[in-house]
Amino acid sequence: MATRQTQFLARSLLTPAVGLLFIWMIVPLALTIYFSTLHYSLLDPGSEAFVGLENFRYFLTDPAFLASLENTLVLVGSVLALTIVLGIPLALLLDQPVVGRNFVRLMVIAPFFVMPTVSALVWKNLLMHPVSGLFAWLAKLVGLTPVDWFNDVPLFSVILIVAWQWLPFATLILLTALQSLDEEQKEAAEMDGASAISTFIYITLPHLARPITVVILIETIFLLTVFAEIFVTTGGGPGLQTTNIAFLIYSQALIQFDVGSASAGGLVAVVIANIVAFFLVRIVGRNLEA
Amino acid sequence: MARKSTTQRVVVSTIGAWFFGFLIFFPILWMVLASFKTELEAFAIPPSFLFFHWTTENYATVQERSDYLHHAMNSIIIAGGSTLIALLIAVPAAWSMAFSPTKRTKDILLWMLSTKMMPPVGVLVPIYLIYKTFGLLDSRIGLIFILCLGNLPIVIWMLFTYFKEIPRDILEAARMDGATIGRELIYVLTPMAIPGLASTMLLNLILAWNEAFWTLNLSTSAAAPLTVFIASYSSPEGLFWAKLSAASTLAIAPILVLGWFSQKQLVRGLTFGAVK
Amino acid sequence: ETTLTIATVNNGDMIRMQGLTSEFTKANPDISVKWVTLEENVLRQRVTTDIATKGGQFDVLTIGTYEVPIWAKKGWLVPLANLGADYDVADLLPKIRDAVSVDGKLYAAPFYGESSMVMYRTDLFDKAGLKMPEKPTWDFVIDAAKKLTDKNGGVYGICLRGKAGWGENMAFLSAMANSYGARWFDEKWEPQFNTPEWKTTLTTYVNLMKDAGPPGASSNGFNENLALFNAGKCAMWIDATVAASFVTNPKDSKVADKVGFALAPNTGLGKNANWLWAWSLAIPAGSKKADAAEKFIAWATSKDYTKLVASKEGWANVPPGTRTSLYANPEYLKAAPFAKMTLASIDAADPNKPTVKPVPYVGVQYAAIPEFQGIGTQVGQQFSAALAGSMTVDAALAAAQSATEREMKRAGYIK
Amino acid sequence: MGQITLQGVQKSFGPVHIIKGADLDIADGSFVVFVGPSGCGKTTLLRLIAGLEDVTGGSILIDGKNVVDTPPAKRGLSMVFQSYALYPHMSVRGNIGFGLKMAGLPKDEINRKVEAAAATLNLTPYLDRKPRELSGGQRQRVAIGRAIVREPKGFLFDEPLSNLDAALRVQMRIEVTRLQKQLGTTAIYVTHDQVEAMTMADKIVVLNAGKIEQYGSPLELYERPANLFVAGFIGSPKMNFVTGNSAAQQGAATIGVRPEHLKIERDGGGGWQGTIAVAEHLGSDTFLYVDAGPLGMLTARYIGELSLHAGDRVSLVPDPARIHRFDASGNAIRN
Amino acid sequence: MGQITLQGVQKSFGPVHIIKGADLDIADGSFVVFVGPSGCGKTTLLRLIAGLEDVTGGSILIDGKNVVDTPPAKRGLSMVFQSYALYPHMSVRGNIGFGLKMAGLPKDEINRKVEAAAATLNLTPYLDRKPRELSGGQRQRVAIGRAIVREPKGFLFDEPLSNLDAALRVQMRIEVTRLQKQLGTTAIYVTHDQVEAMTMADKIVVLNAGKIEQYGSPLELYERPANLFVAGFIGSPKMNFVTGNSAAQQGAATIGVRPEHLKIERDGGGGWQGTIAVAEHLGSDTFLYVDAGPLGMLTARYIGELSLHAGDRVSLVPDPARIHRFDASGNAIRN
Ligand SMILES: Nc1ncnc2c1ncn2[C@@H]1O[C@H](COP(=O)(O)OP(=O)(O)OP(=O)(O)O)[C@@H](O)[C@H]1O
Ligand SMILES: Nc1ncnc2c1ncn2[C@@H]1O[C@H](COP(=O)(O)OP(=O)(O)OP(=O)(O)O)[C@@H](O)[C@H]1O
Ligand SMILES: [Mg+2]
Ligand SMILES: [Mg+2]
Repeated sequence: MATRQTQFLARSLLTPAVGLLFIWMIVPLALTIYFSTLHYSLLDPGSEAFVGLENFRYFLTDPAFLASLENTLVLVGSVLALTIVLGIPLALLLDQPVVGRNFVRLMVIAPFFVMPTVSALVWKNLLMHPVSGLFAWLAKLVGLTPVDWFNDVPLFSVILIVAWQWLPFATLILLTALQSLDEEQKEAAEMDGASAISTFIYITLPHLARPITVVILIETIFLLTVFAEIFVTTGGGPGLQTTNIAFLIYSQALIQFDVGSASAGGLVAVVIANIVAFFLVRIVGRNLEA
Repeated sequence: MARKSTTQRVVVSTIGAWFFGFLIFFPILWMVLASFKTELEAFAIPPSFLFFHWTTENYATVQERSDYLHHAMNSIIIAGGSTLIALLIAVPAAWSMAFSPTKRTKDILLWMLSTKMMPPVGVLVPIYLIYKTFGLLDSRIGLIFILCLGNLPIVIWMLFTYFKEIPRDILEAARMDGATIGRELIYVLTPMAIPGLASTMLLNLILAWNEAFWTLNLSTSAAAPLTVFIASYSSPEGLFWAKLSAASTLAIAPILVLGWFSQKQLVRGLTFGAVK
Repeated sequence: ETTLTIATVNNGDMIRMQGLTSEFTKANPDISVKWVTLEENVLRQRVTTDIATKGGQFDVLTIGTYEVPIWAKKGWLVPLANLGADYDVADLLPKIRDAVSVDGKLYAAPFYGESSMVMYRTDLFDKAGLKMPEKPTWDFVIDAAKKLTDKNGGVYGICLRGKAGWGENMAFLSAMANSYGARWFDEKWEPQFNTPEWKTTLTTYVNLMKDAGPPGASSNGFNENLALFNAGKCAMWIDATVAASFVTNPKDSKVADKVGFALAPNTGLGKNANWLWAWSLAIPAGSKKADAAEKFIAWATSKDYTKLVASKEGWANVPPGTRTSLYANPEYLKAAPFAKMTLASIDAADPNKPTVKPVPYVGVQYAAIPEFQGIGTQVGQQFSAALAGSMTVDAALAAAQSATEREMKRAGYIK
Repeated sequence: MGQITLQGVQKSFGPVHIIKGADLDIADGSFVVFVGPSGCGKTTLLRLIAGLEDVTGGSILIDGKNVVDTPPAKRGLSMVFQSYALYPHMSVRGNIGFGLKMAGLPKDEINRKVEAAAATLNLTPYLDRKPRELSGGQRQRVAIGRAIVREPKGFLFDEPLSNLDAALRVQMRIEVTRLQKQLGTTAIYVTHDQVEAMTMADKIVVLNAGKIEQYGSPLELYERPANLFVAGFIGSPKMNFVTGNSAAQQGAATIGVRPEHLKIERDGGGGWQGTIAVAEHLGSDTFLYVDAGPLGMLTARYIGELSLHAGDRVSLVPDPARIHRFDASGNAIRN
Repeated sequence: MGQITLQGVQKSFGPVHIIKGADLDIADGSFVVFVGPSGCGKTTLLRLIAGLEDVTGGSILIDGKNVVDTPPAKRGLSMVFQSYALYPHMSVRGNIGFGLKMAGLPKDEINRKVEAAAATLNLTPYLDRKPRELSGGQRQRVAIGRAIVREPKGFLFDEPLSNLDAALRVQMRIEVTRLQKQLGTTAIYVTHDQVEAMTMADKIVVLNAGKIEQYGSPLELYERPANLFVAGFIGSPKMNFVTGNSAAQQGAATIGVRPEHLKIERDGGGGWQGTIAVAEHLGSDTFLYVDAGPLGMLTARYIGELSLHAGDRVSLVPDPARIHRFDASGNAIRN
C-alpha cells in the first residue's frame, strides 16, 4: 500500500503522460468536432459552410455502414480469438527449453516486422493467389482444387493475414509475462497433484489474465483501424464483404477528400471503439485491478 | 532451480517450436527467397525453393534507385527516438499506476487507450495544418513527436502489466535503503522488469518502424523513413514482387538485428528467491 | 542554388527519369533535385493534402489526367507557358494535350500516355485457328475467349480487372460500358446504372469471366493480370497500353515473342473500350521555384529526353504516348511492335466526347469531378461482388445506382 | 538521535482496524521487542514507523519531530523485512551494499563494510551469489546484512532470525545486540522466540489484536504480567490457569501458575492431582501435560530427565509465592 | 504405505556439491526431523525427495519403488515450502482446497475439509482473503493447511512453524503430530527449533554440509551424540567443550558438558572457576556466560531466577555422569 508521499509523487510522475496525452487528444478532437459540422471538401477549399449534423447523418445512413460495422466486429473478434488462442500455446512452447530458442523466437516475432502493405501483398500474390500462389500449387500437388481465397472467403482471408501479423504481438507479450511466473508456485501445484493441464488452467492462466487483457485491448485498438491489408488485397470488396469502418471512412472520405465527413466518420469510429472497449472492459477489465 | 529437463522433452519441444516457428516464418522466408529471384521466377509455377538462379540484381536495383541508408537512418532515429522518449515518460507513469493505484487508475488507463481510438484519417487535415504552422512538416522531430504520443498509451499499458507482477516489498526495501524514487526506478525496478521492458521496447519500436500513415503523410524526403522507401516499391506498373521483396528485406533487416539482441533480455525468473 | 522537390509515382518510366536526373542537373548546375517516389494511391493522397492545405512541400507534382482539369479550375496549378522555344507543344498528341489543358492552356506536361488495348497470344490463336481482327468486336472476343479456355491446362481465355477500385475494375468497366453505349451520367447528372446498356455490359462481363476468366478474378488488378499473362496463363488480356512493353520484354515475360495487339473491342456503336490516361508533371500554384520547376518539366517531357532514354536504355523503353513525332520515328517503330496499336488506341479515345450519348463530364474511364473517386470505389465494390458471384448483376446495378444517386445528391449535382 | 514516540497511532485497511491506537515511548538507544500472536499487527506497526504505510490516525515522532509526512528514505531507519525482499538481480554483495551506494559512499569503503558485515553473518562464501541460489537462512542473513551495514537512527527487525538454526541464532542474537549497543542505535525487533524476546529486549511490547497490552522490561512481564493475555503469552510452556474453587480461595477469579513453578510429586501428595497425558522428554527438560480432571490440562516442567510416562498419576504443588491472581475482567490483582 | 529410503543420494548445483551421498531409511508412519545449520542442504534434500529436483546420483525409494524418474505429482507427497509458495490469485480457501480439487473431490466435501483445516489453523476469519492480505504467520499457516488437508503418503514440512508465535507454535506442533499419528502418514520435518525437533521427532537426522552426521531418536542424540558436531548442535544453549588438562584426565581429547549439567556454586567450591560475563534472566531460567580463563567461555543454566550478575565469581561443577568424551578426530568415545 502506498503512502501519501508516494501517492503525491506518483501523481506528479503520472502528470507528464496524462498531460501530453490530454493535449494530444483534445486538440485534434476539438478540431475534428469542429470540422465534422462543416461542409469541407479538401478539393474545394474556401467553400466551408456550417451544416450541423448533416455529415453524421450522411455517414450513418450509408447503406455500407451497417455491413462495415459487422465486418469490423467480425474481423476484430476473429483476429483476437486467433491470436490469443494460438498465442498462448505458442508462448508456452517458446518458454520451454528449446534448442536454438533465440532463433525460433525471432522467427515467431518476425511477421510483426513486416509492414502491413508488404505482408498483404506477399500473402495475396505469392501465397494465396488461386492461379500462381504457393497454396494453389500445394493444393494441386495433393489433388485438391485450389481455394479461391479472396473470391470465396474474402473476409476470412483478410482475417488470416491480419492474425498472422498480430500473432507475434500476443505471443511476445504473453511470453514475457510467463517470465514473471514464480517457479515455486508451479512446483507447489505439482505437489498438490495437479497435472500439466491443471497447472496451466489454475496457475498459469490466471497469471496470464492481466497480459491477456492488455493484448485484447491494445490489439482491439489497432484492429479497429485495419486498413492497408484490405486496401491492398480486396479493395473492400467483393461487394461490401471486406469493407470495415476504417476502409469506409477512407473510401468515402479520404479518396474523396471530404474533410467534413472524414471527421464525422472519425468521431463515429471513436464512439464505436469506446463502445467496444466498454464491453471488453466489462468482460476482462477486472484483471486490471490490484 | 527447476529440474533438468529430460532429453525427450527437449527434443519434443524443440521439434514443436521449430515446426511452428518455421510455419509462421515461412511467408517471410518466401519473401526473402523471392528477393533473390528474377521477377519472372518469383511468380513461377511450380515454384522453385532453393534451386533457382540466385541473383542480387534486385538489391542492386533498389540501391541504385533509392538511398536506403538515408531512409534507414531516419527510421532508426524516428522509431528509436520516439520509443525512448515514450519509455522515459511511460516508466514513471506506469510505476505510479502499478504501485500507487487509486480508484481512478483503471479509468485513466482506459482513457489513455481511448486517445488512440481516433482513426488517423479523421485527423489528418487538422494535424497537417498544425504541422505546417509550426514548420514540423518533413522534420524528424515532428515524426518523433507524433509517433511517441501515438505509442505512449501502448507503452504505458504494457509496462503497467509487467510492473504489476513485481513484488512491492522489494521496492519498499529500496526505499528503506534510502533510495530516492528516481534511483528506485533505475536500480531496482528497471533491472527487475528487464524482460517486460525489452519486449515493450521491441514491440513499440516495430510499431513505430512500420507506422505508415503519419510517416508517409508528414514526411517528404529529408525525414522520410523506410515506410516511404517501401511505398516506392509496392504496386507500380510492371512486375515488382522480387524488387519489393528485396526492399522489404532491407527494411526489416535492422529491426531483425535489434530483435535478436532484445531476445536475450527475455530471461526467466528474475524475481525468484527475492521474497518468501 | 534551388532545390526542387519532385513528387512522383513509382512507375517504371518515372524511375528511369529519376535515374537520368543527373543529366538535367549537369545542364543546370544551379538546380538540385530531390525525389519523393511513392505508390500511386499514397502519392495521390499525399499530394492532394499538401496542395489543398498549401503545405508547399513539393515543387513538381506528378498527377493524372483526372486531377488536371479539376485542380486547374481551382487555380492550384501554374499554367505552363514558358516551356521553351524548342518544346514544340504542337507535337503532343492532340487527345493527350486536350486532357491536360483547360481552356486551351496547358496545365501539365504529359510524361507518358496510355490507352487500353487487347493483348493476345498469337501462338494460341494460331493453334485454335483463330485470327484476331485489327478492330475486334466484343462478340468475337467473347467467342474466342471461350474457345481458348483450357482450365485444366491452366490457360484462361481472357484476363480482366476485377479488384474493386475506381482506378482498378471501374477503369476497365467504364471503358467497356462506353463501347456498349452506356454512360455514367446523363446530361442532368442523373446516374445511369438503371439503363439496359449497363445491364448488358455487366452481364456480359460477368458471364465472360465466369466462362473464360481465371479464378480469383474479383481481386485481380493490373499487376495480378500482368503476372498471369506473363506466366502464360491468359490467352487475351485487355488492359493499359503500357503493359505492352512489359509483356514483350523477355526478361519479365515467358511469352514475350508470342504477343499480338489489337484495339480494344467495340460493339459497332462507334466507341471502343479504350480509355485514356496520362501521367503528367505540373507545378503547384504558389511554388516559389516555379521557374526552375518549369525548366525541369520542359526537360523531362521534351523530345531530347526521349532521345536521351533511347541512347541509354534503348528505344523500347522511351516514355510512350505523348508525342506524334515518336510514332513517326522508324527506330522506335522497329523496337516497339506495339507502337502502332498504342497510337491507334489513344486516338480512339476521346475524353471530351467519351460516350455514344452525350455526357456533362470529361474523362473516358472516369468523370472528372472530385466526387468520382469515392463513387467509383463504391460502385467498383458492387461490381466486384457481381463478379465474385456474391451478388446478382441486377442487385449490383441497383446498389450502384442508389449509392451514386446518394453521393450526387449530397454533392449538389442533383436535387 | 533515535528516540521514537507513537501517539495514538491507528491503522485500518479499508474497514478493518488493524492498529487501534498505540502509544509508545522508545528511549534513544534502547532495544524494544514487539511480541504478540500471529496477525496481531506487529509487521503493520513496524511498517507504519518505517513510513511504508500511512497512519490512519495519530502521530509518529522521531527525535521529537512528527514524521508522518516524511518519506521512508528520509526517516533514517533501516529494516529487515519478514519476507526478506532481496533485490533479485543483485548479488549478495550488491544487496548488502545498496544502501551504502545510495548514501554515496566511495566504492572501496562500501566493499570494506560489506565484507565486514558478510563475515559477521557467515556469508563470505556467498558474496557473489544471487538470492535465488541461497538457502532460506542465507537469504534471511542477507536481509539482516542489508539493515546493519548502514548506520541508521533506528533498526527495524521483522522476525530476522526465524529461519536460522539454534547455534547461529544465538550467535546472531549476540551480534545484533553487540552492534546495537556499540552504535547506540535504537532498535525495534519483532520476534516469536521467547528466548530472543527475553534476552535481547530492554523492554518488551506485548501486542494483541492491534492493542498494546503491556510495555515493560522482560522480567517485569514474566513476574508481573498485567493481565491474563500477557501472562499466557509470555513464558513457554504457557502459564496454567485455574478458575473455580482454587482461585476463589486466593480471592481471584483466575489464578495462574507457570509450569516451572509446579512441583511434581508422585501421586499421593497434596496439590492438584492428575494423570499424565503426554510427557515430552527434551533431555534438558521434561514437560508433562497433566489431565487434572475438573481443572483441565495442566503443564508442568521438570528440569532434567524425569522418568515419568503417559498414564502415570502425579500431584502438582504450586509454589505459593509464584501464584498470579487475576480479577474477573482478566486484570492482575496486585496486593 | 509411506516408507522412504535414500540410497547414496547426491546433488550438485553445477560444480557445487550440496548433498554428498545421503543414506537414510525412514519407516512407514514415522516422524523424522531434519536439523542442521543454515545452508547445510535440508531444503535441497526435501526437494529431492519431493521430486522437485533431479538427483545427481543415487536413488530414492518410496515403498520400495525407485521414484527418481517419477514426477512430483505422482509421488503422493505433500509439502510445505519454506517460502510458502502460495497461489497469489486464489483465496485462502482456494489455496488450501487446490489439492483436493485436483484429486477430483466433490465441492462440498472440499469445503468441509478446507473449513476443518482452517479451524485447526485459526484461519477461519481469513478464508476469503488473498495471500497478499495476510500476515507472515497467516501465510505460513495457509501453506501448512495446503499440505495437511490432503491425505498423502508422506508430508514434507520445511520449517513450517518458523513465523508463528510460541503459543500457536505449541498448538500447531501438537496438531501436526496428532494428525500425522492419526493418519499414520510418514512425515519429514525440517526445523531449527530444538524444542520442536526433540518433541516431535521419532527420529532426528542431523545434517552438516550435505552429510548426515547422525540419525537417531531425540534422546539418543541428546545423551549419546556421535561426534562433536552433533553434541554441539543438539541442545540449547550449546554444550560446553573443554580441551587440555581436564579432558586428558578423562582420557579424551575433548570433553563436553551441557550447561544444564553444570552445578553453579558461589565462588570457592571445587570445579571450574570463572567470572560471569553475561547473565541472562529469562524468568524460568537463568543463563550464565562465564569466563573461565584458560577454559574459555562456559555456559551454565540455572532453573529459575538466580540473582547473580555480571562480574560475580562462580564455580561450575560438572555432573560426572553427564560428561561426554570425544577423541581427537571428534568422534565420541563410548566406554
Ligand atoms: N540454485 C543454487 N545454486 C547454487 N547453490 C545453491 C542453489 N540452491 C541452493 N544452493 C546452496 O545449497 C546449499 C543448501 O541449500 P538448502 O536450501 O538446501 O539449505 P537449507 O539446509 O535448507 O538451509 P536453511 O536452513 O537456511 O533453509 C546452500 O549453501 C545454498 O547456498
Ligand atoms: N493488505 C491488507 N488488507 C487487509 N488486511 C491486511 C492486509 N495486510 C495485513 N492485513 C491483516 O492485518 C493483520 C496484521 O497483520 P501483520 O502483518 O501486521 O501481522 P503480524 O503481527 O506481523 O503477524 P505475523 O506474526 O503473522 O507476521 C493481519 O490479520 C492481516 O491479515
Ligand atoms: Mg509479520
Ligand atoms: Mg531451507
